[in-house]
Amino acid sequence: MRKVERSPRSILRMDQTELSIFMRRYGIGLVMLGMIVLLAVISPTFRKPSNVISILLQISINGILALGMVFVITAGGIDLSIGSMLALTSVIVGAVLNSTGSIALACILAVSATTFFGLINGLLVAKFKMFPFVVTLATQLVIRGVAYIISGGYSASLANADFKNIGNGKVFGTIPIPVIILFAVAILAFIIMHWTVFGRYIYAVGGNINSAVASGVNVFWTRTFSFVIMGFCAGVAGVIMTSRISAAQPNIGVGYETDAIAACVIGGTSFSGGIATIPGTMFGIVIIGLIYNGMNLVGINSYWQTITKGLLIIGAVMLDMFMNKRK
Amino acid sequence: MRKVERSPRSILRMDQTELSIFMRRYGIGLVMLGMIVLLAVISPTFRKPSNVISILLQISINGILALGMVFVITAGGIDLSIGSMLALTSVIVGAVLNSTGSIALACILAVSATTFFGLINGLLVAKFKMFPFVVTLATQLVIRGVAYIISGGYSASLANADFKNIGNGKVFGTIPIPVIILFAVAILAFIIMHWTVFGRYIYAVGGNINSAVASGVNVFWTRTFSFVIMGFCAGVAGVIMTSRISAAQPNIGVGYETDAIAACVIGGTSFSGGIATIPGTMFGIVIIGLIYNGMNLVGINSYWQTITKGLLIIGAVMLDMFMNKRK
Amino acid sequence: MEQAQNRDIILSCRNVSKAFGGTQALDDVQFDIARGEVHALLGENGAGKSTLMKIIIGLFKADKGAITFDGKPYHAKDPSDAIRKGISMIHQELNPEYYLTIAENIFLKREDVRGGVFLNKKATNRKAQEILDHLNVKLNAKTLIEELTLAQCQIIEIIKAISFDAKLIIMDEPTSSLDSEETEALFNMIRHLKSQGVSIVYISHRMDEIFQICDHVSVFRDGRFVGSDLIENVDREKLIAMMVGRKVKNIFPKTECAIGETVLRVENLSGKGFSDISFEVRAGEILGISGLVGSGRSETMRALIGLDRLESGKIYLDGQEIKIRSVRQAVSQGICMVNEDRKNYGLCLHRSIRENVSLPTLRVMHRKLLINKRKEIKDTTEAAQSLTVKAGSMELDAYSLSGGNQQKVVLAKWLMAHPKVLILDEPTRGVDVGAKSEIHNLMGTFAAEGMAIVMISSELPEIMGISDRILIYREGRLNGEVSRQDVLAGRETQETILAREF
Amino acid sequence: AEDDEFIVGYIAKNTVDAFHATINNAAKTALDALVADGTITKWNLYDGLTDPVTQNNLLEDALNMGADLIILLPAEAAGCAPILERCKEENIPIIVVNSQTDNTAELATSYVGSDDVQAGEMMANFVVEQLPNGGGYGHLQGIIGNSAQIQRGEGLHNVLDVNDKWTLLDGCEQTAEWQAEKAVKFAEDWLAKYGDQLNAIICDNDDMSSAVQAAMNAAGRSDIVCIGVDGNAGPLAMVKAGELKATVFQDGAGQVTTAISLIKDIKEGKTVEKNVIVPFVLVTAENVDLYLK
Ligand SMILES: Nc1ncnc2c1ncn2[C@@H]1O[C@H](COP(=O)(O)OP(=O)(O)OP(=O)(O)O)[C@@H](O)[C@H]1O
Ligand SMILES: Nc1ncnc2c1ncn2[C@@H]1O[C@H](COP(=O)(O)OP(=O)(O)OP(=O)(O)O)[C@@H](O)[C@H]1O
Ligand SMILES: [Mg+2]
Ligand SMILES: [Mg+2]
Repeated sequence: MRKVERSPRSILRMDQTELSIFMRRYGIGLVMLGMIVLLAVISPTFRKPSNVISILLQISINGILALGMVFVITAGGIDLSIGSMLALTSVIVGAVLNSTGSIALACILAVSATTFFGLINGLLVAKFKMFPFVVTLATQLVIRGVAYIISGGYSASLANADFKNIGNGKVFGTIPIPVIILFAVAILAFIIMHWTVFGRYIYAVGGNINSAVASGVNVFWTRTFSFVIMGFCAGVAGVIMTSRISAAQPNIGVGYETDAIAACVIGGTSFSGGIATIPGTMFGIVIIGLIYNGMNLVGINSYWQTITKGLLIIGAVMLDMFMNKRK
Repeated sequence: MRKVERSPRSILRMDQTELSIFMRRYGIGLVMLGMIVLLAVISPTFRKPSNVISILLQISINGILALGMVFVITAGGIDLSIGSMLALTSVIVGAVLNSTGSIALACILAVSATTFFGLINGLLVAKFKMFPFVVTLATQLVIRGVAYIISGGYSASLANADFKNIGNGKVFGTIPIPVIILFAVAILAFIIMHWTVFGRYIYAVGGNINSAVASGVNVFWTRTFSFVIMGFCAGVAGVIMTSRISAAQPNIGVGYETDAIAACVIGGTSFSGGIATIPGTMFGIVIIGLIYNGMNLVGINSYWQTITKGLLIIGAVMLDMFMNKRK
Repeated sequence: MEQAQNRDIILSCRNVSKAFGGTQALDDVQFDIARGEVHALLGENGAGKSTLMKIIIGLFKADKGAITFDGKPYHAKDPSDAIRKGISMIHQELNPEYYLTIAENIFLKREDVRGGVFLNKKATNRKAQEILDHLNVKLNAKTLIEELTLAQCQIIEIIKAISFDAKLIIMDEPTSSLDSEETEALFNMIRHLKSQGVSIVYISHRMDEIFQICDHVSVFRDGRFVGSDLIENVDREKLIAMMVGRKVKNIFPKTECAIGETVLRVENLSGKGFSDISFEVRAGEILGISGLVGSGRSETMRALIGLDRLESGKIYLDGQEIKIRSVRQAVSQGICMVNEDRKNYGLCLHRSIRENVSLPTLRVMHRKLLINKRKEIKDTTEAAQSLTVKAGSMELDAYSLSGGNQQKVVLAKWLMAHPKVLILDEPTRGVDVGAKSEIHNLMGTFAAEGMAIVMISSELPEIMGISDRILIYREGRLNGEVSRQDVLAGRETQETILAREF
Repeated sequence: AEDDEFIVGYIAKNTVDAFHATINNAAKTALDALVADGTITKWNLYDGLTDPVTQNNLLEDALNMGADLIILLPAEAAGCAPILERCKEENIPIIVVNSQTDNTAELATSYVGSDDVQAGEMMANFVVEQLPNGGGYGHLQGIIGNSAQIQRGEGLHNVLDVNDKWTLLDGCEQTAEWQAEKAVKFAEDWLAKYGDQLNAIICDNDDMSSAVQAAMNAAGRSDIVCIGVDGNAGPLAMVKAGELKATVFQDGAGQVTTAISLIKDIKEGKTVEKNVIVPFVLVTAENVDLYLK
């Protein structure tokens, strides 16, 4: 058995199997490149640096959510409660910021709260072996309810300029802070998923839970932690979102799980668990961003936008499938 | 070896295994009875015949959806597109009724349209082996888009009195027509699921798809048809819904999949497929109806209603799990 | 080898080829089987036996080649097509519908119907019960498959395949989870079928069975047809030579080595399916555990390593009492187990060989947070090589390997852990003779290094060939112990051991 | 209800939008006062979840619980019409608040609300005043099919379609479903595409307009005029801080309090005014203090 090399330079020298493994993992990247080229050709605006920045800014919230989601799905779960977690973050940030004025405290409390609910999701799934879909369908309601109760149903405006900066500020005058956060989360996710023992356990648990148990993997904590990571990511995304809209609202975030899940799936994450890559997920995130941006630039009517997005999700998954001849 | 009897009278004479199988299939019925007794004790309004009728009326739409959903889930799928299908039915009925005045034509066309989209869902799932969650997440968008395009985004009032009768009329002056339709669909579903060869194949495909293939079951058509049935049910539910609100609206139906899925799950349908009963599903439907009705009768604040609903879903599933000691 | 003359050929495969990606699973193979014949198909793991059978049954499509059945050109679109045309198959990997009853499983797709669509459950149950009773299987047709044991599931699969009234039945390792009594029952069924002119393709890695039941034998090697002959014309050695392409002298090689101190001692273990089990195993010793399927051997070991719940009993490692609550604790104390059920408890089929092999030892090998990938690749590759896993790359999914090679991957992952005590549950189930003796050799090597080995096996010759001591299980309790001296001296034979298992 | 009881069923549109939270809270105060002074025995709140079918169902619950009068905040103009018919059947008075159903004029005991067409016109007029030279604008809609979305759009087009100086930029009329974050995404894409050609963004509510304005300000384009309807706390604070030029205040609390003040007369069988219009108010830096709580 030979050593399998993965450095980019060696792609051309790969043999059949290696190439097919590579394509299977990262083939969707080609779809992304294709979309970028296509858009760049048909829309001059698309090529503007400012547009590139704004795409990145737009994908940052969904991107962070998708990066959390990929852990959950890979470990064999699904989390439908993230939309509610965004709302919870928002109202907690609002309540704490408006009463204490401390940004750090507000963010820490908010992220802790979503992480806590992630833990609850995880415990219900891992301890009681309930279906993740059902658990998070239910906790989604609970979390949303808590958000309403905290806020009393009202939205609060957040006048704190420093806080606004989290979502709207720029580093070096060009790169928005949310984009920096997205990349930081992505790098962290990459390291955890691909380089650590925990990441390997995530794959093992999602791939075959019995085999993982019999191999001495702590399945309980691995599953639980995947939800905790999701909760944490939802908190971070929620802080950015709250800052971007400069308001604490209990009714935001509805439907955000859809795009996060779509990004994972387009990026080659298998719904049955055990198969995913962080770069693939990033490609999926960018593709979703390109769909939205591209349709706005090309000026597609909003009814058709909805339809196009649906068709593109199916198309991307199918293309990915044909490219890999995956069953 | 004795014959296993299932008539209620024989429950007391069942041996251990038979009892456990019975409990496993219908134990959730006890939960339902418990809720009914509890509500009857604490709320005098609950005991009124008119309230009973109105609970039945309220569950009819969700009930028909859940009865379709149970086929899909048992065959190992899930359908998130039913909310959009309701909207599609509504606008098609509106368009046809307002232009031709023919109720029959309107209903037939609308139900055909959702059945057709059910077929599309089924083909994508069965033919291309795509994940049902992803497929219907995508077609949901497409169907909603089509509904908007047909309606141009406007809602239309439907003045046709005969049509209104479908959702609001009563048989013998007491039983609402939607309730009659619900029971008809339930009986049909019961026969298909428990008495026909096709129903057996649904269980087989959801239980172990490889085994079904190896036994020569036409897995392709079985899976496809489960979605077709769902599409049909969504169409029927959509017609009732349109009639009840006497309006064609492209924006209705959002989130209706949640309650339908919840009803199935509470009713003991396994998310991994292969396990479900129609009576169980009906119990689930009634339980969901009782949750809504009960909370309104008891006067629970609507934020707490959301939370309670979430907790009750988790509770019901857990109770069902403990009762059956199912893994 | 010469072809036997004048056979009434019912199925004939000519020049069939099939490739999966880079692997040529079948390369221009021939295969003929006559009417009323029990035809053994032999070959090492990955030789392509199951692949050819799956082509015949319609699960795979051949790349090229022609098949004739009953004198007519034959092609099956899918299994139901094959069944219609008169061919049914018992699959190598168990495939029941867990949530259906026995009757429903047997008659899936052949239900009794009224009016074309409505199930006649009574008739189906009655027919199923008749079949069960007729075959002397003591089960209620209305029992859910979920409640059956592995062996019972396998029996139902066999019954199902037989009940199709097929002209040709393919049996792909039907006895891999059956004990000798059940195997004998299967052979009776086979003899009965044969008398009715039914042809049977019989695939097995158990040589004894081949000589017991088969009339004719064909051998594949590396996807190629090697030869075919009447069973009378061949002997064990010749067949093995054909399969592996060389001579294997001793099929159960035993490395003699010094036996040291007691490593593991258990006292009065009880749990679901076993009770009051006490034994000890020493460094350098191979302790064989024999018993009928379902006698509780696996259950004991599963509980011992923390996979199932242990109700009571004490475990001593190197003289010290230890508590094991999870597999993780067992592994970190140096007790590892190769599970008998590799598909469910052995492998993540959709992850690479490398990841599968390194999984149990990751935490220990890479003490830091991050995985040292270079070390991982090196170690896993070495482990795989030492077991001669046949794979194009360590990065391939475990899914793409043949059954036997998958078993080697499972072994590799536990050998990497260098445990003090290695428990092997049916380590050579579905493994070809060549690999079998490699595995036995390795067990010897590890024993020589001072490892204590516990091996459960349902194959008596194997157990008797390589164990230093043999424990005999009967209905969840120990029923005697046999030493190697007794076996070598002929004081104990297969018969005497079996007698204590019933 | 029993003869000596008088029960009010209050069917809210929802309890989650900030605007409706304000209305519901004002309703609570007013209705609790009526309970306290003995005009009514009790009242129940039903959450319509912004779904006409649910509201229809809730009416049945309310009737079962003995409601003698219904207050309805309809989720949909067409879909909620049957509620009024049902009340007519049961001979129970119904006050429609905030937005009309298709049959409000014939069947409602009274309607108290505002005219959303007027709101659309006010927004358009404000933009025309602020930027007399005209330019290009975009329009971010609510969920398609909501009566507020339809009527505000109608008012907007009434003014701007006949104004030669203003053009709706191609592709710039999209639904952000009342959601701020979605609105911002559209606005940023439009800005990238049209740059200086984009001068104003009109939104169907001010959750969207305030978030869009914040994004435009962050992009260095505070000259773009963003305006929306409602007068929620956040946008008002931004007006106060000078970050948002204006918002159109809809006096939801005023609407519902007015409606509740009619209950006494209805109970006593007096005729009440059929149509009470509470006007919209343009809130700018000058008058914002009046509306800030
Ligand atoms: N679905 C598949 N995808 C890829 N390769 C496969 C597939 N099925 C079989 N193979 C490969 O084809 C070859 C033949 O496998 P097959 O299962 O026919 O072997 P076998 O003779 O039945 O072995 P065993 O005795 O271990 O069951 C092996 O190299 C195997 O890895
Ligand atoms: N994965 C499984 N699925 C279903 N039944 C199983 C499984 N594993 C074990 N069993 C059954 O549980 C019972 C307990 O037997 P256990 O496996 O301990 O027996 P054993 O003596 O080890 O026999 P075997 O030869 O099957 O390993 C057996 O009847 C066995 O068939
Ligand atoms: Mg095989
Ligand atoms: Mg065993």
